[in-house]
Amino acid sequence: MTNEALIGLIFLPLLGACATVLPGRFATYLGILSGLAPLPLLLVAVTLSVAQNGPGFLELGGWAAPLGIRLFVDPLAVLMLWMVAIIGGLAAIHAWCDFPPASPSGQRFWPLWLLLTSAMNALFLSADLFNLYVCLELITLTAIPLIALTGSKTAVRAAMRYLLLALLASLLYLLGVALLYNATGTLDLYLMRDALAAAPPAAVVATLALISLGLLLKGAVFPLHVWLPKAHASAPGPVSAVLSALVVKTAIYLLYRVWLWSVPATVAAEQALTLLAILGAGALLYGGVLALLQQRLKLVIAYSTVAQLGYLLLILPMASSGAWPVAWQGGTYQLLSHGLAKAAMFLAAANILHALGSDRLSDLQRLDQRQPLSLFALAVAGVSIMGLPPSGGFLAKWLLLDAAFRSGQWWLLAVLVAGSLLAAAYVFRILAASLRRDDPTEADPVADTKAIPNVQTACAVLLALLALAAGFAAAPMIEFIGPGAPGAWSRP
Amino acid sequence: MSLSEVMASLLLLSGCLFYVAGTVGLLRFPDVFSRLHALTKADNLGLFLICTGLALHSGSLRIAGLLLIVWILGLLAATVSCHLIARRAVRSGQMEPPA
Amino acid sequence: MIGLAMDCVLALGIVFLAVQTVRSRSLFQAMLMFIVFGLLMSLSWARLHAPDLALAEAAIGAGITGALLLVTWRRLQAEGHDPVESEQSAPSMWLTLPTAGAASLLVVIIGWVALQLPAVPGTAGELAWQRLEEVGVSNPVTGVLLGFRAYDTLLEMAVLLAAWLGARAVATEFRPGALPGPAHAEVPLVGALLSLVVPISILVAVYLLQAGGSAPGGAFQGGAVLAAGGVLLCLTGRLEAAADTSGLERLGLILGLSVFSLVGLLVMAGGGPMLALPGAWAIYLVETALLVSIALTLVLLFAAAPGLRRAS
Amino acid sequence: MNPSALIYLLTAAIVFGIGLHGLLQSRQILRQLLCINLMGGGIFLLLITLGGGADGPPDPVPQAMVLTGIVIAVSATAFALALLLRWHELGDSTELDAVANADANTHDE
Amino acid sequence: MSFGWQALPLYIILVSVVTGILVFMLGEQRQHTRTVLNLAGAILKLALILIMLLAIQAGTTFEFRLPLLPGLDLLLHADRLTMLFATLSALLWLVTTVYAIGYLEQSPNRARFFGFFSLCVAATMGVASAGNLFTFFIFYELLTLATWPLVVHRGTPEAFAAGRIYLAYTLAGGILLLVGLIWLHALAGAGDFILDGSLAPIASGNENALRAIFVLLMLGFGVKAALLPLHSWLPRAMVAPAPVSALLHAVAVVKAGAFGLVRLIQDVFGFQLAASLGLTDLLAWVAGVTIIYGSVLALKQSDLKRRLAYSTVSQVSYIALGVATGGVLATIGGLVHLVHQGLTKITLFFCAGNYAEAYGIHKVEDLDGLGECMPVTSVCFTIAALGMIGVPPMAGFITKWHLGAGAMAAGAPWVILILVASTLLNAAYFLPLLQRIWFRPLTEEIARRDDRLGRIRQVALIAPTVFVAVTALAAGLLAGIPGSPLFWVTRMVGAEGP
Repeated sequence: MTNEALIGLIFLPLLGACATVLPGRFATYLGILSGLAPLPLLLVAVTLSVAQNGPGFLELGGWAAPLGIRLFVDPLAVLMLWMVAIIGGLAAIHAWCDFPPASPSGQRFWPLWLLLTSAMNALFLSADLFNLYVCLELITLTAIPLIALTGSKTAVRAAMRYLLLALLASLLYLLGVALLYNATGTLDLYLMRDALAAAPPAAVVATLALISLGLLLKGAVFPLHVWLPKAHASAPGPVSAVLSALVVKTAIYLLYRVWLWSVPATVAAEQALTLLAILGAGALLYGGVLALLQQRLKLVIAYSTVAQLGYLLLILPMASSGAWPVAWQGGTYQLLSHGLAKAAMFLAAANILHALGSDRLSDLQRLDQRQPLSLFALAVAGVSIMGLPPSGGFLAKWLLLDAAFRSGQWWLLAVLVAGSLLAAAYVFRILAASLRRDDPTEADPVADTKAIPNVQTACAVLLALLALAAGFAAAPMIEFIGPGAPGAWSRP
Repeated sequence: MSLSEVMASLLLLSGCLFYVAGTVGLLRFPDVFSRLHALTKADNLGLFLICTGLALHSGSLRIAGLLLIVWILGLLAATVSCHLIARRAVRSGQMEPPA
Repeated sequence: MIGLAMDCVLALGIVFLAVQTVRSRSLFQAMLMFIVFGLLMSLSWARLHAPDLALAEAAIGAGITGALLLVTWRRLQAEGHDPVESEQSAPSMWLTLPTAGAASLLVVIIGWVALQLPAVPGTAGELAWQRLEEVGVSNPVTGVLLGFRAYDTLLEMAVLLAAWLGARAVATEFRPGALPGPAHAEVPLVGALLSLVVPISILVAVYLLQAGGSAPGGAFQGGAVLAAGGVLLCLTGRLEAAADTSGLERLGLILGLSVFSLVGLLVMAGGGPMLALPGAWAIYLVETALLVSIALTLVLLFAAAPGLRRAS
Repeated sequence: MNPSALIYLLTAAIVFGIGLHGLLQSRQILRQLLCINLMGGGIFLLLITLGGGADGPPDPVPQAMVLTGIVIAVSATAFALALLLRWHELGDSTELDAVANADANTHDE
Repeated sequence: MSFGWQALPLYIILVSVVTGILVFMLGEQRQHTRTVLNLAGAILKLALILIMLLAIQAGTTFEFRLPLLPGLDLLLHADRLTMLFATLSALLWLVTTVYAIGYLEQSPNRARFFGFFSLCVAATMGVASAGNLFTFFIFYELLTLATWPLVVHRGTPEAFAAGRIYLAYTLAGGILLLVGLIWLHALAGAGDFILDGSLAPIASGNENALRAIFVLLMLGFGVKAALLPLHSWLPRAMVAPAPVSALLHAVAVVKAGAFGLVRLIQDVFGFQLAASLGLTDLLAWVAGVTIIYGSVLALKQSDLKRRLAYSTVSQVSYIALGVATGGVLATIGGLVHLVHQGLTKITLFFCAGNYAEAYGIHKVEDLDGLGECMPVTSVCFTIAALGMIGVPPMAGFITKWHLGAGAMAAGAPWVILILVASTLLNAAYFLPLLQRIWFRPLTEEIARRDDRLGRIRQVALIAPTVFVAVTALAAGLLAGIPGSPLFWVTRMVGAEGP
């Protein structure tokens, strides 16, 4: 049953995309619904199975690795899949209003959206380095048209820049994969550890550096983040949400897989992981400062993504310390709560942009009367981004700080603290801008505000509430996530 | 070295010679038409010679047939493309030789 | 010895063309250099005993990519974007030196790593040779593409579909004159050539498809050859841009991906493993569907129009 | 190692490097695309050379990878060219630094 | 996790949360429903607290536990200290709500105001009933979040400037608190760490770490409690409307900080451990300096509300001083001041608000002769001012007497000096005000102004003022009878005392 569910997660959206390409309204609706609606149900089955039987493999075509391609499902993958289902699902509902399936814009939007969903699911499940390359390219080639869909100058330019850098990133990754295949004779992520342990460490490190460089570029990790802010800020709302909450995470996810699962401890030495963490620290600080300097809401949120991705790399140097389980839980919880909160923020920002016709911070005043629910979503999600209680972001930050303390990595502690102060600064800057009322005599500001479909508001609010709820329901999820990568089950 | 091999080598060499001549013409001649003139004639012949040489070298009828098809297709493509290039040149007023 | 000399010449040619692609002042020239680069790559595949790749590179890497580049160039010109900008201003030294430095460093790293990392025995490729007959074909590349790593191929079809969807999504509204138009239609020679070449391209495509099981060839090479025929028809005005994608075209675009997936799912529904194609017939079925989709997608990408129709 | 293999290995690395250099220093999008394709070519050559192509029929797995890679490359190129056309209709330059300037100006739009 | 009767502290918090959410959802226009809702929420909460008080007397224990992270629970419980703070806050919230309804009549954005007002009190209740530092921190930060919109309520640039300062201080303080907390967590391991003596076993060998943790936590609480270098947000925040000032100074924010300091000494470290590490002296000194410094600065303020604000800086530190001095009497003095300062200071702010609303008076100079035209408010102001100075038998005297006696008992005679100096300074900045109110003639300009309070607003503003003034008076006059704050505190210290 689990196997069928795993296949369904990848192939339902894929076939749904095919259906939406076909002519006729019916095929479009059928494709969208059958491609997205069953995903949570399938995930329940997968989650139960992983919780009961632990992580597992599925050999495609019945060919065992290293000959064939395997799917691998473990708690981390399940977490990511849930994020695709929930965030992607709510963003899709939000998109339904702006891109009605029967309209020409919908005809362009939905096949790409479904393919993107399928590609992300495929990526989170794949255990094969080259297959992951194909998944990465599929994500690139579906996400970028979605950015450029509006056809605005900024969007097309941002998309072009993103495309060129993403292709470069893929090539660097592919180069690394080519060298790794030569050294190990396999492309399977979970089979190469022993072969790598036997190979000359320096060469292995150089190869991994190539792969990591590609992934860091795709994941917009400082200082390779240049493409992200404008691409994410100029995309349509639901696309921004999915880009920031999920697409950049795919690269981080792969970094985790490569460094924590497939590389022997001799190679994944403290220095390499610390280097990655230093980049994360740079991202946290630089992204935070730049977010503080932006004049447009969506750019603030986009730079906040640059910053928040930093947290995910900060946990790496603790991999060999006793604090690792805590760090891992913090990292994965950050993955989840940032995804929820950031998606909520982008959807809310899209609503605000739509309602006000502008997302300049100076135009946001009296937002509490003009778009109260969107502001609510923005604020609640902002609380999670800042890492203030009660929110998923707070629990994640608590775990990260706790881990930094236990492992004695004091500099991490300082970075975490500085990062969250910066986050507080830029979030409160948004909130202050939206509570301002420069001219008390001004006529009713609500009058020139466009109405937003209730569904769109509800999507943003719901995601924000989920980010909030993540601050209460952590215990079962963290138990499910378990002790993290280099545990006993990472190489079954 | 058998006679057929010698023959084949000679054919190949002369084919190459024609190709070189065609290429030199392409590079050295002053205008479109004379360049085309050099290229198509010399290269078509060169291709024929090389194909024949290879056919002799292989000693197999099947391969010889394939090479024949190659030559015919090459000939066709060269003819049409040469014609089109020349036509385009005429239309765009490059008929007059340079002073 | 002659082989080695030829390798040297090829290698030098490849490097020279690569340099020219980067360095030549005219962008148009750079494009031509790149197309020739593709052809030389194709030769080097042949030298490296990879005829499947030689075919694919010639048909797709040099052929279709070249056609796409040239037609884009032409469209840019037709839009009135003066190709003057193709003159590349000499980049400043401050940009050139570091990038050159970084690139050379990478070259050294690649070379060094490739030499350092020993090739290990017992690779996936060796296993593939051993278990080839279980797939039901004798060409190992086809065996890997449609047997052992069929999933890659399937997702690759999704990538191709995504490229078309993406190109449509970013395209502006349809203009009838988007294709080069029937400028050469009245030339009698062209008609004669077409009546010969297009049937041949179909023939070759079908041959490549069926040969793929045991000899170099397969759906991708065949599809590209078929696409080349389509490109010719577009170029000569036999096909013209349509304002809408017809239902048949839509079906053709998704045919490969959906037939592949559905066959895989059916196998799974029958109790087998996902994507285990049951025998050579299934492989040919899937490959035929792939061929149709590949050819159609590539032609539509070339046409940069929602759809195509026979010229009136 | 077989001398031909060495030659192709070297070629692969150099082509990749040339592509990277061109990509980083060029301002023309079309040329950057060509460079990306050059880099791809370099990687493909590397894969096959390392797969033993110089000594006989190479490892079929890298061959399949390269074939897949070629198709992906043409897909990406085709999409990039479509985007380029769109770009052209909007702006008046294919140079990325023109974008940087324009973005600096339109930053706050 | 049980949601039964045991979880009453949770419900007391939820009452305010739900009130707040409902108020938000009502929107701006439905004023009467909102008023009813606000009052109903406040009364219900007070009733629940009284019920809980009785139940605790009868021996019931209340506890609500929700696991948030492995080994870390959200723990709400009710001990005597909780009840002291919760009763005070709930009572004052009710009064302040009535006052705010009157005060904000006709002004914009009232839905937002009352919504956050309720959330603020919910957070305060959480702080009061937090069963461990982790829970304490959650509500402490929530308090920051809920207060900020109130500080910037007016939406003016000055309001936002004040809001920025407020956030800078409180969020930085929150981070220090968090770091200290995590350090403590790493050191002491999982578990509820408000447990007297739980740190004693690990103290040996970790003295310096514990000292550092104490300082971090002290700074974290000190920001809200306005301890010396961290106090300057408080006077700036005076731009907010008067009910917010009352909330900040008497009901929620400053009190939460002081309450945290009390918890820190009494429960987290325990007085013995803190004293043996030399930490109580540190806190006592900081508190002493703050008392003098706040008073001196209050003297220099010409703006009435700023003078009151500096007075708060000074007065709140009595609480810390008392707890840090140790011994039964001083502790009683500190804790009882939690109540006394709250009652007295809220009276003063209500009065200041009345002056401002009625005649637009903000400056000290403009108070001349106001006793004539606003006699009730002026009497209340006088009562509270005398209470602050500590004139016997006012509430302030009770505090100071206990502090002084406790200091002598604990062998810290320098505290007496502080008390004397502070009393003199208090007199120096309050008596001139009284003198102006009662013994100066009304200025021409003020006399020409109309009383801008309508009849209804008069009731809504004056009644709460009178109520708190009478309560403050009673707390001092009737300190000896059962049921008075002193009675409660004495029993509490006697039962749990150091």
